[in-house]
Amino acid sequence: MSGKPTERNYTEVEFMICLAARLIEDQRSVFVGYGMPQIAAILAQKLYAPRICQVYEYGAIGPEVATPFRRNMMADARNSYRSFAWTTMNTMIATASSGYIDYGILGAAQIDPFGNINSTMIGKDYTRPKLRFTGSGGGNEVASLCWKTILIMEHEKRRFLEKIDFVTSPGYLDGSEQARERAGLPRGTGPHRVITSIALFDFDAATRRMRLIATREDITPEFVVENMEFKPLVAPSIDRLKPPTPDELRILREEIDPERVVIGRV
Amino acid sequence: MSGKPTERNYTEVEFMICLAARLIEDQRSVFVGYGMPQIAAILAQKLYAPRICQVYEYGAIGPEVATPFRRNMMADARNSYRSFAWTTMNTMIATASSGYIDYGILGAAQIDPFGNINSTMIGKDYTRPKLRFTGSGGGNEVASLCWKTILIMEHEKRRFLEKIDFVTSPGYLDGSEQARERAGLPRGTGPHRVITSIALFDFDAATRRMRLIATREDITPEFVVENMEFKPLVAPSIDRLKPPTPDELRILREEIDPERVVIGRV
Amino acid sequence: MSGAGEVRLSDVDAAREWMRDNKSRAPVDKVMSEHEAVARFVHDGDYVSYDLSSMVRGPMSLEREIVRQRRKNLWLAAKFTLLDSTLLVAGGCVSKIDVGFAGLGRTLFSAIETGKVQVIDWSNGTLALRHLAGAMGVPFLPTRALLGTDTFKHSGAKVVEDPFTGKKVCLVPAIHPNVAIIHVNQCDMFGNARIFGPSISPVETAMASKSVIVSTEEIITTEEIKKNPGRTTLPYYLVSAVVVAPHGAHPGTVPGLYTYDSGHLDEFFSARDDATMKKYLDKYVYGVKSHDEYLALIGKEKLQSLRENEMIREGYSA
Amino acid sequence: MSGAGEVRLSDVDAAREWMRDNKSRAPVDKVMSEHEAVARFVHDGDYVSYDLSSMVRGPMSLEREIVRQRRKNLWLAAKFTLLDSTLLVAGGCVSKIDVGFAGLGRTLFSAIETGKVQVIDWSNGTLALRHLAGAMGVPFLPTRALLGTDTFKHSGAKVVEDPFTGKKVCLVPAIHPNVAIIHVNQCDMFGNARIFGPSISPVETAMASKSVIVSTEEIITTEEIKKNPGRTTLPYYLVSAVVVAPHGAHPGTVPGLYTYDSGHLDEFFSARDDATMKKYLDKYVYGVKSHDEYLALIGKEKLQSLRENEMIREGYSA
Repeated sequence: MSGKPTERNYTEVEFMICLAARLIEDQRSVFVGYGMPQIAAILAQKLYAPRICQVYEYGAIGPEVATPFRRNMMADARNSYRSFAWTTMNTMIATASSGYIDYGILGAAQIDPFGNINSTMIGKDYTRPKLRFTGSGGGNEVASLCWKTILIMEHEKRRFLEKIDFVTSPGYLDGSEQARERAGLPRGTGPHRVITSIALFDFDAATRRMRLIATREDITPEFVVENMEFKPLVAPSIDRLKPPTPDELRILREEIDPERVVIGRV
Repeated sequence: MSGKPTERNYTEVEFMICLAARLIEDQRSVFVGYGMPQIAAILAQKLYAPRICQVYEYGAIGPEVATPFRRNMMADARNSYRSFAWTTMNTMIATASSGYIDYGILGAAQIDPFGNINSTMIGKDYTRPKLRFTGSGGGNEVASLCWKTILIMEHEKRRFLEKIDFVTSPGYLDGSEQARERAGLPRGTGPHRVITSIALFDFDAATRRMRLIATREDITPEFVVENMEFKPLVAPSIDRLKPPTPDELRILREEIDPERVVIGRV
Repeated sequence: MSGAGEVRLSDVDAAREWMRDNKSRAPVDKVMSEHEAVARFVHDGDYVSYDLSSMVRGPMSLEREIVRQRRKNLWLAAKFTLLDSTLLVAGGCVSKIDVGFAGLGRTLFSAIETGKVQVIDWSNGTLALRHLAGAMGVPFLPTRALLGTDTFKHSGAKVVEDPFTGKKVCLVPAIHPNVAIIHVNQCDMFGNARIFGPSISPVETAMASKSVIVSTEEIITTEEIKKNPGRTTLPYYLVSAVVVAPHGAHPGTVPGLYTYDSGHLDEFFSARDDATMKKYLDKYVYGVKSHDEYLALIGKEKLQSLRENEMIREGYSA
Repeated sequence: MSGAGEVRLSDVDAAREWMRDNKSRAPVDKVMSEHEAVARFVHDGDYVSYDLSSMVRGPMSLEREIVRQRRKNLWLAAKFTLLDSTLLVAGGCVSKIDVGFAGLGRTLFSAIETGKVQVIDWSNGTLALRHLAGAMGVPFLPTRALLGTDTFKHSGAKVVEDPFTGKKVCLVPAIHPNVAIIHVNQCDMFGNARIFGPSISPVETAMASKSVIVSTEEIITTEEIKKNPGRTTLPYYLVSAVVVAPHGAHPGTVPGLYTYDSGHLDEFFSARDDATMKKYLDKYVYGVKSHDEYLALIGKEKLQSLRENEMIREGYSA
């Protein structure tokens, strides 16, 4: 094993989606963010967790999302298909706020060692950003109110920063003990896992810092850490993450995203 | 005219209901309280104000209430018949709070010179009331949040008190200028008319005290005032209130309350 | 400025943890008898909330079961109530009532006048709002009602200055009832429930409550629920138990389905002293073992006529 | 502790008075053209709110009309948005955006990066909550989100201590938009409107807003409304104008009725520079005089195929 990625029969996006799908526990509620998280939730429900209850900020509770999925689309009839209930945004935020949502899944542009994420802007001047993104969307509520947040990030060095340009949605804030609780955020919540295109992280219970716990099977821990500006903790034993299975790839490519607009092509 | 009531072909309850029905402006929204106000609103809509929008705390917006009316009943299918919308209590209170409800109509057990009303208890010890009533119900919200409140009271001396035992729902509080606004109640709201079994009152703009403006045509102003423990202001000219018309009585007795459970018998 | 009333204060974080650990997101069969549901989910000392009233779509079969199982020291949220609080007080189940609308009946008012039952006055609207606060997972919500009145003074609300405009505003604390009992038109085995018609605060009450017993006029399939998600009032994970209870609101009405039992209501209302009320309870509550036996006592013919006499149907179906 | 963001503060009492005096409870015919509705109810400098997004049941025909009438200096509530803000920014109509989700499109992000458009960051949830506060007639509502983040620092929210438990909680101020534009499935001439399917906050937005323009796929009778009041989303007195706009959400979808126009969306998204965007606007907005002309430009055949290609119908009818 060279440490560098080898030839693959899957894309990095496919890898992230499959990894996320495997982490979703069945018979739990999952607040699904825009983009990749939507595809991960669909895949999970089709393959591993048929009885998860997906919830969306636009008011759908428990849909069995119909496919194919169209990029940038949320809230259409396919997204809302066979729901248990159709409600509204304030109801969904209330549902998360009052403790009913087990998981949240979000993407982001930047992350810091304590799992704080940026999806707002790059640059130092808020009024003249170098690069502007969408902003929080429902992400701030998801990261604040769901019990466990799963984050999905492309593994690029510039995305893993000691200090991010803008904290859009909260991780463990400054990492001090009970920093979230002291800020007023609900007790016992916070980032749970970070999924990247080559690795998986959790958060150390004592320090609340990101900790490498597994790598894609063709990647070494050293390679992972080299490709991050901040240095994460590294677990004593590192698991190896299996590549997407033929089943996962078939469903992704044939049912969910046949035009490969999101998942890309190898 | 003797000053004392003469023989009548209608009951005092019928009189109060008819008077209330005539005061309801068409094409306005009316938050209807429990009991007599319900019947007044039905009569008004059948006879004078076909396009009022009745609203009820239990969530009905704009029903054309089906008759007959059953005493003590609110929220059944007749009450909700042919509504524009069916919602919930928090929605209705929000609707009043955000300024959409023109009138509220309420009954009460006691009233003071500033239109504060008691529907909670008689006695000096809150924990051991001499007589306990239902409490606010939706009355506090109606009297706080609707633009103009119309109150319906049986005309008995003991009900018109300088100081009532319990302020359930707000009138002009201590009567001082902007007392309601200073307490935090919405600007420009307050009691509008008090209907009794023999008279009609408004509230003096300068002092916010109840002011006699009309009496039942067989009743003198002196008789009205004698039968109140506190002494209301008296308008320079007192109108005479017509008895229930044959049309009003026919609808009340034949359509709305054929068993005369609420309106009683002469 | 604070009202003096005792508040069943609840911590929003503790309530969240309860919802996480005790109200599962697993879609499992929750159908059980009213006996089992009340035995499992209603305990002495509980704070209890119901939706609508004994006269209209009230959870009467569950209220009778609570009396039958002789629960004690309940604290009621009487946010829109008619006979409910009277029945539960007559059954000796109640020690405190947060009033909205206390309800009707001499039994109830006597119990308050003699101090047997303690009341804390609020209003229908502020009690509904306290449930909404619980449902939103926030410690309080603001309102422009209650202000300036004795109702405020005896409530557990507070007056503060709005930090944005400096105006006074009233804050009411969140409530998280131990148990809510809600009667619905239709429900599937998981607890996805449909209510047809207007209502008080079924969603807020179910979301805020630590346990929720739904009694339903009929069970429908989850397939039906999924074909018309816009008609679902309560999603399944809010619900702890599903009890099949046709005519469960008797002697009240379920709008569009059956009218109220006028004679029975008069019988209840005429019980103005303890002895008469005891007779009523002996006959209709203690004298039967279950809602099925109660319905047999009322009689098929009567129940059928109540269905036939509900003249309005429009709007009360999916 | 206060966020630094500029807030379109509104006084709840002034808003109440506006609702009393300008949104009549008289049930009158409010049907008018989109030209008249926008001319009468959308003014330069207005705070504008819409429901759902350009991709799904968005008020696209009204947004195009706003661009066509060249409104300036609008302040948008982008609480769940996709192309909406981009389109209005491209049309030169916008000076400020309360973000939620800013939307998609290089045009928009460039305008923010160059300072042509000022943003104030919130979140989708807190913007929806600000509309709920407006709808409830209260000056603020509490939330446990935003806390601890830069999103809070740049918002106009405040952090206070909950007076009941001492915990920190975030307060967001009420918003009363000058005008809301909402696309619905069905509406009567008075403005009683039905939405089928999930949504963001149509009721809160309509209640909080000083004027409300509803565009509707079809007009139905008030008789139909009254037969099924449980299906009414907006009661008539919330609505200022009713505009008949079949395919009004094009190029987006109205779930259950027609699917999105994939090719048209790609055309819009591919307009990544001012010149291409100008071409798009010239063709689809300035180049037509009305929504009818726009539909003619899109073509009957295309519109028909969008209807046929919406495969899911269940749940999207009364």
